[in-house]
Amino acid sequence: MNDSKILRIENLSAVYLVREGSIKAAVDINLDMEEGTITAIVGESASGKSTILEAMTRSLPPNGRIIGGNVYYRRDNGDYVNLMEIKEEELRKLRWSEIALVPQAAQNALNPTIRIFDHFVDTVEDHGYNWKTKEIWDKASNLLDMIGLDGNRVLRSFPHELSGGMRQRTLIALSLLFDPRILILDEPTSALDVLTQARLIRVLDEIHSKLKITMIFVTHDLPVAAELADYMSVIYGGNLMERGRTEDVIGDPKHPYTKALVSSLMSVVGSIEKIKPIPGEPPSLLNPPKGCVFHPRCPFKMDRCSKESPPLFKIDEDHYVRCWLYEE
Amino acid sequence: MEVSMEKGRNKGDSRKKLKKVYTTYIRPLFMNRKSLLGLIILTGFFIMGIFGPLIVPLNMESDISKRFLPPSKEHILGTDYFGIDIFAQIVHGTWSVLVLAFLPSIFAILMAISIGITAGYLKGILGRIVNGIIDVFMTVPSFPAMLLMAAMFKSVNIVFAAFLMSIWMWAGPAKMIRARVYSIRSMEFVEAAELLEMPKSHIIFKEITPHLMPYIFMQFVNMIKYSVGASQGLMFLGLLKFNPCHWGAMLNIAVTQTGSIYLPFAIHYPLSIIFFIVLMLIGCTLLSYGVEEIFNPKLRTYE
Amino acid sequence: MRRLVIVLLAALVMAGVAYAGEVTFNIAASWPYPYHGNPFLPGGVGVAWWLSNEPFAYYVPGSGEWLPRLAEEWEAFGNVMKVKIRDDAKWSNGEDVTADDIITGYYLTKAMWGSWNFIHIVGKVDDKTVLFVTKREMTPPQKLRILTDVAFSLAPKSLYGKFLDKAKEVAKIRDEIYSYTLEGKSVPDELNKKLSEKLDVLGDELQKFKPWEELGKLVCDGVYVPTKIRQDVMIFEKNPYHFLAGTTLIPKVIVYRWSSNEACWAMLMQGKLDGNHAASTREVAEQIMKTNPNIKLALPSDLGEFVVAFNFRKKLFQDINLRKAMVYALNRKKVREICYPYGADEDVYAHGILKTFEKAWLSDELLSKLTKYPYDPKKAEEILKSAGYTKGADGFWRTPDGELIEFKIAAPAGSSDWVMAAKEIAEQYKKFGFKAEAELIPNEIYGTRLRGGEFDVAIEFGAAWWGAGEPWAGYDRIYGENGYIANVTAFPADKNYDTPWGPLNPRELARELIYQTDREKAKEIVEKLAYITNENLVFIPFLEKRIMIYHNDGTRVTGWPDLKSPLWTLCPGGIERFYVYMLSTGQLKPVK
Amino acid sequence: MGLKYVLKKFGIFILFVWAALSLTFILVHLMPGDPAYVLATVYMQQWNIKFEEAYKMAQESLAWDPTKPIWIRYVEYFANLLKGNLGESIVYRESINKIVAKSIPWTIFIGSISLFLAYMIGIYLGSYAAWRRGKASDTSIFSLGIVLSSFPSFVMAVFILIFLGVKFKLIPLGGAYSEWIDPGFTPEFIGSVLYHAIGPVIALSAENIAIYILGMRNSAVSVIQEDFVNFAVMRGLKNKTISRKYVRKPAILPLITNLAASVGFLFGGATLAETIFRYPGIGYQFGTALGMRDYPLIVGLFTVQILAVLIAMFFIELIYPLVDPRARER
Repeated sequence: MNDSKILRIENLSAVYLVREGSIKAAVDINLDMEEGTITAIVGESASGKSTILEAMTRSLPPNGRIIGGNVYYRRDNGDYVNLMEIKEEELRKLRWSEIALVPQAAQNALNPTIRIFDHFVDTVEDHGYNWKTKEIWDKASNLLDMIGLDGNRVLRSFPHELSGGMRQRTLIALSLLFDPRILILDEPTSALDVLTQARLIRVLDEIHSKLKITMIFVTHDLPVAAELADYMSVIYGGNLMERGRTEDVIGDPKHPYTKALVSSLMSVVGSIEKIKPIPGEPPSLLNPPKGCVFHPRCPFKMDRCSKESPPLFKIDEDHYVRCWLYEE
Repeated sequence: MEVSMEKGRNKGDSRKKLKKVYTTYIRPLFMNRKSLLGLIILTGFFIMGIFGPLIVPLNMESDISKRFLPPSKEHILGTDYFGIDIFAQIVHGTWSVLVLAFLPSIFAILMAISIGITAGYLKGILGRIVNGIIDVFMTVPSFPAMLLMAAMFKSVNIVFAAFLMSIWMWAGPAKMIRARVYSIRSMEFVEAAELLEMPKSHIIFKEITPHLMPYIFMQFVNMIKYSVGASQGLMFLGLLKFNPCHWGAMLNIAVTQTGSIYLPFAIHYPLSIIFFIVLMLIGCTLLSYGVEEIFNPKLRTYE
Repeated sequence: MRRLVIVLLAALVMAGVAYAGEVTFNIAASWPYPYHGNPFLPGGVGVAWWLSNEPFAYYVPGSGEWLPRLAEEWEAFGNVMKVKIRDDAKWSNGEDVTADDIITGYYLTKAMWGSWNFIHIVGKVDDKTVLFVTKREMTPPQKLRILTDVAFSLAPKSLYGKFLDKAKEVAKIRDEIYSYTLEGKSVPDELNKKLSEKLDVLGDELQKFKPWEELGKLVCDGVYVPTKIRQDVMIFEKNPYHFLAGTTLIPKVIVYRWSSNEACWAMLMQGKLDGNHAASTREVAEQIMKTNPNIKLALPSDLGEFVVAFNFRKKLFQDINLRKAMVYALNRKKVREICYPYGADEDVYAHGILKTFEKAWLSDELLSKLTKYPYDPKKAEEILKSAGYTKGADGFWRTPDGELIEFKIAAPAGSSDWVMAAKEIAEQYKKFGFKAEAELIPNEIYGTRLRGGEFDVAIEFGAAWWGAGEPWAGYDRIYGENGYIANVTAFPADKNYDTPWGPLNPRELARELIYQTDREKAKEIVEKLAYITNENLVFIPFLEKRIMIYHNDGTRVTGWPDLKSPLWTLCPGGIERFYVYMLSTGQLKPVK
Repeated sequence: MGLKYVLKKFGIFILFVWAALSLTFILVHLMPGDPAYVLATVYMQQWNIKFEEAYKMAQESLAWDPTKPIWIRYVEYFANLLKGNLGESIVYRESINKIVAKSIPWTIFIGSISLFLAYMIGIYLGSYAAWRRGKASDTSIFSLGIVLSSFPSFVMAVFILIFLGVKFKLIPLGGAYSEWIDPGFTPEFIGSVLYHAIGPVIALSAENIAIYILGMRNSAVSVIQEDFVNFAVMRGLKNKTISRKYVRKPAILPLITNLAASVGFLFGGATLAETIFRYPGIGYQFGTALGMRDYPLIVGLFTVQILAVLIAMFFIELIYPLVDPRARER
């Protein structure tokens, strides 16, 4: 196997249990990434893209269940660990020190009853670093300064005293505390005004170029993805539809859904929400259409599409598509 | 033709409404383990209270030869000091226990709803005042207050006693309801209704109240639990009109008068009374927590 | 943290280990708290009444024998009685008990409580001798009153002297009022007014005086004086100056609060009490003696009977037919078996003579004259029917003018035996067809409620011969104008009733009986009163009470008299007297 | 949180005192019960005088004259209260202040202990149950809570008295400390006091424990689903830290506001528990006063209970901002 991959996700499937049944939010996802690259996972909201992140880090909410699949992560020493199988305690140690996941709902991701600084302190202590308070403070405030916040002020304040954008960035600063090898961001730019978005993107870019961190982020904002990512994966209805180098996916999209997305991308507005690229509604994940989840909306629909769901076809170096059109 | 269609639609609507009520309020009660168990227990007591006396005959004529018989076929829970069947007495007391549990709760919940909604709906100083009144009633320790009032009246009939109790039970729930009303009225549909200048009555009863139902129900169940306990206490202290079959009074006789609790061979007497008191309270508690789980999604468990 | 826990545990253990100090004698009783120590204030001095005060003598009804206490000797001739106080009688502060103290006590009790109306003059012969002069020739009950009442040692002059003058004024007014009533004249209102004014003044002054709070002690002449008073326990220590201090072997008496009978049962089982008379069911009694083998049970007559007393203020109960029906409809034996199994049956007559003394006072000839009231529902129904009562469809009786017969049976909530009696009687009457219901009233206001006439029928002591052991006590209670039952039932006692001996007035008979010194003549009067009582059903007696005296022999103390001994009859109406006698004479001694 | 805040809260506190006391006043004085009657009957028995005279005297010594217009009595009531005078007991002829002074320390003693116990145990078990949600331990703790909360405190008290006291002789049957020990700062005394407190404390805490277990469980369960807990997990924090700092701490907040309520609740329980254990606290006095229909005493003690609740509320409002930063503005 190719040792340059730092993370390999194989046939990962996860569901949410609700009274009405189970929401199939991630269906047999295959994904891997090179060390030091940036991967973007794009898709409409509620297409299950965040689920992939939570599933691969085993941090699904109480009603989330992982059906199957493996996630191999390569330690510095080169050997792989399966995140799905290692013990809780092992995983806990890995979290944040090596793999950091910044959640989407940054608004309430901070404990309202303690100061920002305490968040840093807890994290440091529980990961067994015996840094002095002074050290922690300096490191923290530097990080905050780096992402354009007044470190000393923020550290002293309580979450409810910060604006949404500030909290979001505080989280990112917090995530860089131990210079993790993989940084996972869930919708880092959502819920931010355009200016902050721009700054945040710049910041992420800087961080990446400075620290050479492997980054995975989820967004419904195609331009952002295009701007930052080296690789891109397109999610639709809980399925991974297409993945490949950003330039390939944007430049020469293969999957009908991606095509539609990209073509609409040419229009001024960037967000997928704002435009209806294709007629029809996104599928319900509770009981998804049989066969290919996209077929009800697919212009190139064939009758087999409604029967069996296509596998992921490799059409080029690191370029895969889940569509019967590309079956040799 | 036209008219009949109208009718048809209305019928359909009402049926839909009923169905909606069923699916949103009734069915969940059966789905949730706790509330279901609670319901079963309480319904059991109701059946016992209503039909029990018809099935289980009660002969209050004392018969010393039968004193303190242990549980047996003809005396399921044995007999008491007077040689009277304990189970029969408990069955015949059930109704008065239930009445003393539900009557106060009904009075109290009515007060709570009316005052709570008013407080939540009134704007400005008036609302403040009503709210203040609620807070004041909340600060008065309720059980001592009940004791005090019960002591002030020589012998109170059951309805009046229920009323006295309810005075000290409505405030807390009213507070909750008020808070709910507050949050609901800021929702779009209410604001819309207000913009459309619909009559207040419509807004309150058609728009707001339906959304209160779960909370009202929750509060109501809690009240029942409270008044079961309180009435037992009042009865035990002999502050309510003496009724030899009310469980509180029975316990008083068992413990204080005949000292059966000191007699190893008679322990079934006080214990079986206590068992029923506690069982009923457990029923209430389960139901109230079940209901809370149902209407507070955060408390749902996913098995 | 751990150390703290250890310390606490240690402390608990220390507290847990049994008390290994000097021997104590433990009983249960009640007293007002916060304690004031002034017998003339509401609540009085509580259990200290008998423990800390000496009457001139004790009288043992069972044997008719006198046990001298404060008095060395006494002689009565005509309407004079001379009482010589022991030379070594001292107050707990070391001062002598003098004639002046006795006289102070006399005036204060007379002023405040209206006692001693029959005494005309009290005189002091010398420091240790007092003369009592009555208006007429002194009757046995009066002698008994004077000799056995603690009133005279309640108020040491050193403490209460300051109230003496005012007390004398009030006493004087009371005398005037009494003389009017003696002559059967109505008392002028201004006199009553004057009385209440003066009383008011004296009362206010007295109420300000709280010796226990001001002096931190009581000055009294009893064997034991209170040294520590708490809400839950009262501790008495031997009065070193008492004339029997030498023979008293037990230095301390601990009195626990008698909060309820079942609290006493619990304490008995725990072996905490040496003497107690909490009535209980047979089962509980046996259980107590089983869990604590040292405990024995003595059952002397309480010189009192349990009755269902009618409220003659209510029209319903003024009809003799209803009252008769109520007797026949009541299975009294069963009531006894349920509420007081250790009592003696009174299930035939209602003549107001205690079962134990029935033979002694009533001839068979009279008994044959009296109507018998056995349990007989049939008869009850006949009586009602013939009197125009009707039974409704609901199974309940209606009066001739058609009202439902409905009444509450009052009982003090704290007295389990009476509560059960009320419950049982209610059930029996319900079964018969009277809409009866038990009504529990807090003990503390029971008596006052009844005197206030706020009840239908009530469980009470009917004839009670406490202290005397003679019928006059009972009939005075039933018919005398200050008799408790007379006040409760409001039975029209001051009018004539037909008897084989012609029309007779029970109130006068009762008074006559009190003044009657000749036993044979007394018997005749008693028979007349018995007849009136039985035929007119002032109340329905259902048992003669036997006090259940649990006594703990061998845990802390020993030396109780055997169960037959007449000494036990000291207990009725003041059981502490019995304890005090046993302790001060050294008969009750620590177990070696 | 400045002086201004404190003053504001204090103002509200005073307002509440006034309102709550007026409420009780109205209730008591509009009720049919006539204290003068009770006192009169007492006098009648004591001094054996005619009822009318006794009644007259009673009214005078009580200053409770039904013929007096109610607002005058109202003014007098508050005038006395301002002088710190709760009036005089009919039966004891004793200033109620004294009685309260004698009894309230005991109630505060056992009350605070049992409240503290209930709070600690309840909080701990509740959050633990929430943490191990749906597991066996959760179910058992929850059921424990349900059962405990279904035991009326007086039933509990009777149970403890019979089994711990009579059957196993583990605890004393009543009183506040052994009769042969004198109050004082000696180990014997303290030990004895603690020893005698066991029964009442258990009886009092049981129901509160249940309330806090169930309350805390619910509160914690909803906190656990907050993003910041999830995020703490993602940050790889130890469970200990999370349960302590990220679950228990925030989950306690809503319960702190309940404390005042449970103070009131405590008095209710105390009346029964103290009566059963003959514990010389305010509940016992209240119980006996009720029994003797000693109206001034009843009202006086009730007033004290209300004040206690209000004071508790006042202090909780003062300290709350210290624990919940979000409450600091305003």
